[in-house]
Amino acid sequence: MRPLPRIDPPLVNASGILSYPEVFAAFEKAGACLGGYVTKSVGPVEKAGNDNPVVVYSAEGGAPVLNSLALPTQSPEDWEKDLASLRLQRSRLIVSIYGGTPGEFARVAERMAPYADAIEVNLGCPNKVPGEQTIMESIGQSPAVSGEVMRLVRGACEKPLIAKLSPNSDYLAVAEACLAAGADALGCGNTLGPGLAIDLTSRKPILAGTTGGISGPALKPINLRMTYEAYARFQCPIVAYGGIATWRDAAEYTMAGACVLGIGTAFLGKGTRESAGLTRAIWEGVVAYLDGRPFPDLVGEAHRLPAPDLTHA
Amino acid sequence: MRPLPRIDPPLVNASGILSYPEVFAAFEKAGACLGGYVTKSVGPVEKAGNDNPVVVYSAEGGAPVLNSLALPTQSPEDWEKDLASLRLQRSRLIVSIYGGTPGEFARVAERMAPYADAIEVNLGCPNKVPGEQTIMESIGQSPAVSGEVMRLVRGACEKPLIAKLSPNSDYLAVAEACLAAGADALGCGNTLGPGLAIDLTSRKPILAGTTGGISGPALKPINLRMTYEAYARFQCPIVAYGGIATWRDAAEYTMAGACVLGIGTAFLGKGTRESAGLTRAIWEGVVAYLDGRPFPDLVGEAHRLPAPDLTHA
Amino acid sequence: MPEMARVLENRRESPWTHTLFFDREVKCAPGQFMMVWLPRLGEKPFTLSYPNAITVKRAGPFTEQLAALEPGDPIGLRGPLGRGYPLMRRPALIGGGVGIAELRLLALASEKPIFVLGGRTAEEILFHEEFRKLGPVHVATEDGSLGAQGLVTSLLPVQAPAYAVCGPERMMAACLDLLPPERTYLAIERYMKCAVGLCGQCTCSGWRVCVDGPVFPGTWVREMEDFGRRRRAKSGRWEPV
Amino acid sequence: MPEMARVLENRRESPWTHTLFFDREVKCAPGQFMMVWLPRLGEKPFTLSYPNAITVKRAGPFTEQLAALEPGDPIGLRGPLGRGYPLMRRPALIGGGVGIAELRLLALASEKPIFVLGGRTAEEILFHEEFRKLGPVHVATEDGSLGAQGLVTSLLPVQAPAYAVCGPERMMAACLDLLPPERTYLAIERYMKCAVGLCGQCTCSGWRVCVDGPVFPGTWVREMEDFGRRRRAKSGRWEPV
Ligand SMILES: Cc1cc2nc3c(=O)[nH]c(=O)nc-3n(C[C@H](O)[C@H](O)[C@H](O)COP(=O)(O)OP(=O)(O)OC[C@H]3O[C@@H](n4cnc5c(N)ncnc54)[C@H](O)[C@@H]3O)c2cc1C
Ligand SMILES: Cc1cc2nc3c(=O)[nH]c(=O)nc-3n(C[C@H](O)[C@H](O)[C@H](O)COP(=O)(O)OP(=O)(O)OC[C@H]3O[C@@H](n4cnc5c(N)ncnc54)[C@H](O)[C@@H]3O)c2cc1C
Ligand SMILES: Cc1cc2nc3c(=O)[nH]c(=O)nc-3n(C[C@H](O)[C@H](O)[C@H](O)COP(=O)(O)O)c2cc1C
Ligand SMILES: Cc1cc2nc3c(=O)[nH]c(=O)nc-3n(C[C@H](O)[C@H](O)[C@H](O)COP(=O)(O)O)c2cc1C
Ligand code: FES
Ligand code: FES
Repeated sequence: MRPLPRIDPPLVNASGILSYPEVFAAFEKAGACLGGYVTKSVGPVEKAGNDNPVVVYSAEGGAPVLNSLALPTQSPEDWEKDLASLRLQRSRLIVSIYGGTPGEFARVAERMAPYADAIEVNLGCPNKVPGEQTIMESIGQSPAVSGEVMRLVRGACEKPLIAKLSPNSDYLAVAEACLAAGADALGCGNTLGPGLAIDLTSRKPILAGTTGGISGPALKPINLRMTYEAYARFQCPIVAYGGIATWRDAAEYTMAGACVLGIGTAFLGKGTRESAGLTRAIWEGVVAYLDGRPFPDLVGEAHRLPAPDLTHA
Repeated sequence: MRPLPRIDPPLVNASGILSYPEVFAAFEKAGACLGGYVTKSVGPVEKAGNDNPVVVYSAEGGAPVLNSLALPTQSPEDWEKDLASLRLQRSRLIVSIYGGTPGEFARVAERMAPYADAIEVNLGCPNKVPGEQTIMESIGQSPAVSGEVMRLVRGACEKPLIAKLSPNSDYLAVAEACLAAGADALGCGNTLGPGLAIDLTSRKPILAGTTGGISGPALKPINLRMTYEAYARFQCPIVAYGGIATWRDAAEYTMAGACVLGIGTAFLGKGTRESAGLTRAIWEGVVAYLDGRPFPDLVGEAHRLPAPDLTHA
Repeated sequence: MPEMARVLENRRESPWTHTLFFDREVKCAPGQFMMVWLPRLGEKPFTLSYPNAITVKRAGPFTEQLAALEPGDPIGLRGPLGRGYPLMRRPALIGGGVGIAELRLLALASEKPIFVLGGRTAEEILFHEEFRKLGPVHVATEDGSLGAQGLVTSLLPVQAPAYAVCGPERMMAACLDLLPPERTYLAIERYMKCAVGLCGQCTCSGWRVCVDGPVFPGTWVREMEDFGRRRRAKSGRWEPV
Repeated sequence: MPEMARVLENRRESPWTHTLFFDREVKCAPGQFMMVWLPRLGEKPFTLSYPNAITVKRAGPFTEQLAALEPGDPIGLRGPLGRGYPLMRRPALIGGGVGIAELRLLALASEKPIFVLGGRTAEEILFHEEFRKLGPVHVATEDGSLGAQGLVTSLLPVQAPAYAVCGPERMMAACLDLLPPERTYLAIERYMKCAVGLCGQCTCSGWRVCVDGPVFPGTWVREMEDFGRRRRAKSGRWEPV
């Protein structure tokens, strides 16, 4: 197994959030406390994705956030140009990839590898353009196909590989197949569902893609459990995503087993400075919680601690 | 197919919420606008369920509600006594049942049928007592086992049967097997996940059962989609559950395909009078939205309407 | 979501009773309760006796663990929950056993209360000195070690514009027979699971004690056939009170 | 979540421009925008020109549909979104084309504004009469049908303590070259998807226009290499502005 690159502080953005190299550079310049940046998932051919609207959220917050971008991507050549011109000062770059077939995953990985400190393989996005035929919907459901994807990607590049799981699947079986095929870490995980929202005036689904993957606070207990179970089973490095918005969320995921924490929907509505402030608040909160211990000590702690002896009796 | 009993207004409580006959009678007396009441799931042998805590929720609301009661039940004999003494004035009684084996489902159904206007078969509860061996965790994942359960239950009782699906499964396949085996309606659906929550002080999972099924607003887009897909595929009667808290939620589920709407987590923190008020507000809102049309007109409307012609152009 | 607090002080009130102070003040109405959580050990209901304390009688494994807590120990709190007492003028506060502690915040909030307290022995008459500063205190103990010998009912009726009763259910039932129900409030205990009105576990004749109570008007309680008679055990099975 | 409103009035401002009034007032800062949704047709960004209206230039299929709406038609609104203009004293408001409409609320909120407006023809000089009541109005049209003949830049520089610029990107770039960036604010347009800062689609040199803008200080814009040059198309591919 290749170790993950050192991501310090162990915070990243989630794929599809911020998405582009120039946004990463702007975040770094604004003092964001992210030790790594993850690109939007790079696909094999240019694709525009779904028409607007692509997000549903409630202004009050807390409620599920639905998105159905359906993996828009510029061409791999255009991504190469973008990534070649990126100059991050301190942070690592993780390139997220997807494909329409296992072979396409490998070809995209091969092209992106020179620019990446690690490759994150997107094994399941519940969104698609209406009528589209794609294995992305079902790939994460099948340990065999996921394993095949990972085997080909492993053969095509030398960089550490993160297998990003879908919560909508028998993810432990998928994870096992991926780790056996050469994945170095697990991503726990992608969006949930998808879910539906219907508009009361037009009486039709709101999202142009009909349904949308669920992210944000509503997703947290699901991906937290995924992290917890994956750590218990595999003790491998885990990059966690899902509703991380406060240092408390970050601490929970860390104790469940994550060694890198991804922030996505929590940036909703926040400008660059406010977003950078959010990342700092999260990390400062975790550091205070660590109370002098090194961060890796906390990883998986919920599995190790005995029932607390509260009584001194 | 047997028609569902006339549930008018088409609102019920969700199983495991309110749970007991004397609570139903108190709700009816307080003027709750529920045309039917659903019992806690009745199991084959007395079981205490998980120790406290059995619920996690955030005081702010909106966030996922986790529960891990793990199907406590008094014995079928005790349930018989309870149900025999129940006198509802206007509302129907739906008895929810579960078992440890398909045969046990049938035996419980047979005993409960005399007291029930319909039987709801609980095909998947993600919660269990730590260490417990139960098919309830996995039954809803298997179309074959679910179909077998439904076949035996069908053989054991004449009452209309509602197959209550788990969102954590290939629910359309399960639904298909259940309808083929004699189910008359679908319940869409049970709780999601389960999810995890970790306490930052003891650094361990909060729930005594470790994980808990997710209900409330976080569940709504998932079960709404299940309702929408099930209606599109089967056009059968659907009882919907999941985050219904306002008339808007009820209207969305109805347009997705539900003909009966179940209310659960929305009662959180509400006394009997306030709960009764909530049911009235939901129904009055739906009636206003109907604007004179009969309720069945609205059922499945999101599938029938053409794209609105907004422009008169 | 339980929030963790720390124990500030464990004050022994009697051989069986401890007041646990914690480092958080709860904005509550007198008679409201908290779900108190000890990780891995359980979560159970206790009425606030101070804005930052509960008074616990050792009754089984969980309360034994509570009684053994020391300053600095973590304690999970969820609440305040339920409905408390209405504000009353010159009420008679009738308490039995640890139920006396559950009346403390009401005593402090009431105008000119009088007290009618009962217990097995003098040690069970909690907050006796404190209550004497607030109004007249009538006491009955079974062993005669304080006040009159006998049950608290032997001190009834007392004249008062309103009554609040808290204690063992059979004691409360006996009191209710002697009091005007339309001016009496009683705090009912039932086994609790969710404590927020979902599960139905805490039903008393269909009222969910966690959200409709724990404090109920006497007129409602009079109509509760289950009161003083039966309650649901953890599985839902009926058991006698 | 888009909220549905109804169209109250569709007011034709020019052969290409319509102001759509709806039955909901939005509490907004001048320069903030709404995502406007027509079910099944799309959802696109428009700046509020009134608290309850947007002014739309027909530019393609979506704006054609908007321009054809009639009173009573439903229209989905999400917002207000983004950051608007700071409050300015005696600003020069420099607008081109439909960008003039996007300055209307700022004009009303500003102390003693002056106006510098440009367009192809007189018909493109929106709100001309209304603005004249608020302060001096300088106009340039390409065909000379109103004011001076030429581009809006031909009217610059004008002396003012602060400047707000809204119009086609190349016009804004040309203006910025002639204005003091530290006292100038510009409203940038980019293709928008989420409009809440998540997807990165609307980046202009790394700033997300939907949350960091659409209004930016001139000093920032000066540093934006992409401004006036390139933007990301729906797939993320770069295209020239
Ligand atoms: C609203 C309410 C307020 C209360 N306030 C106080 C208080 O201020 N001080 C105090 O000492 N006690 C109070 N109690 C009672 C207290 O909750 C029980 O004494 C305690 O739970 C006993 O737990 P145990 O494990 O020590 O004993 P166990 O051996 O488990 O049981 C002893 C008794 O407590 C009851 N009990 C056990 N678990 C629960 C539960 N989850 N919910 C309700 N009852 C339970 C049992 O029915 C039994 O009668 C209150 C109960 C309720 C319902
Ligand atoms: C913050 C902001 C505020 C705006 N305010 C106004 C306004 O007040 N009045 C007005 O008339 N126009 C405004 N626009 C521009 C308006 O959104 C586009 O003209 C409109 O989306 C064109 O859509 P179409 O389908 O009619 O044309 P198309 O044929 O699709 O495109 C015409 C032009 O509009 C742009 N465009 C298309 N879709 C989008 C999108 N989703 N997001 C951004 N740009 C898009 C295209 O890049 C193209 O240049 C604003 C744009 C932004 C970003
Ligand atoms: C708008 C949006 C776009 C996303 N795009 C991608 C993507 O391209 N590739 C991917 O692997 N995950 C994508 N995701 C999933 C996120 O990376 C992340 O796994 C998920 O949102 C959970 O994290 P959060 O709750 O912090 O947002 C997207 C999520 C959102 C909300
Ligand atoms: C506390 C609690 C107990 C439940 N018990 C049961 C049960 O016994 N049987 C069952 O089929 N569903 C049970 N459920 C699931 C509900 O019936 C319902 O399907 C789910 O909560 C979604 O609806 P809601 O979001 O309105 O709560 C329970 C849910 C909760 C929150
Ligand atoms: S304890 Fe669950 S309803 Fe009262
Ligand atoms: S449109 Fe998505 S970040 Fe601005």
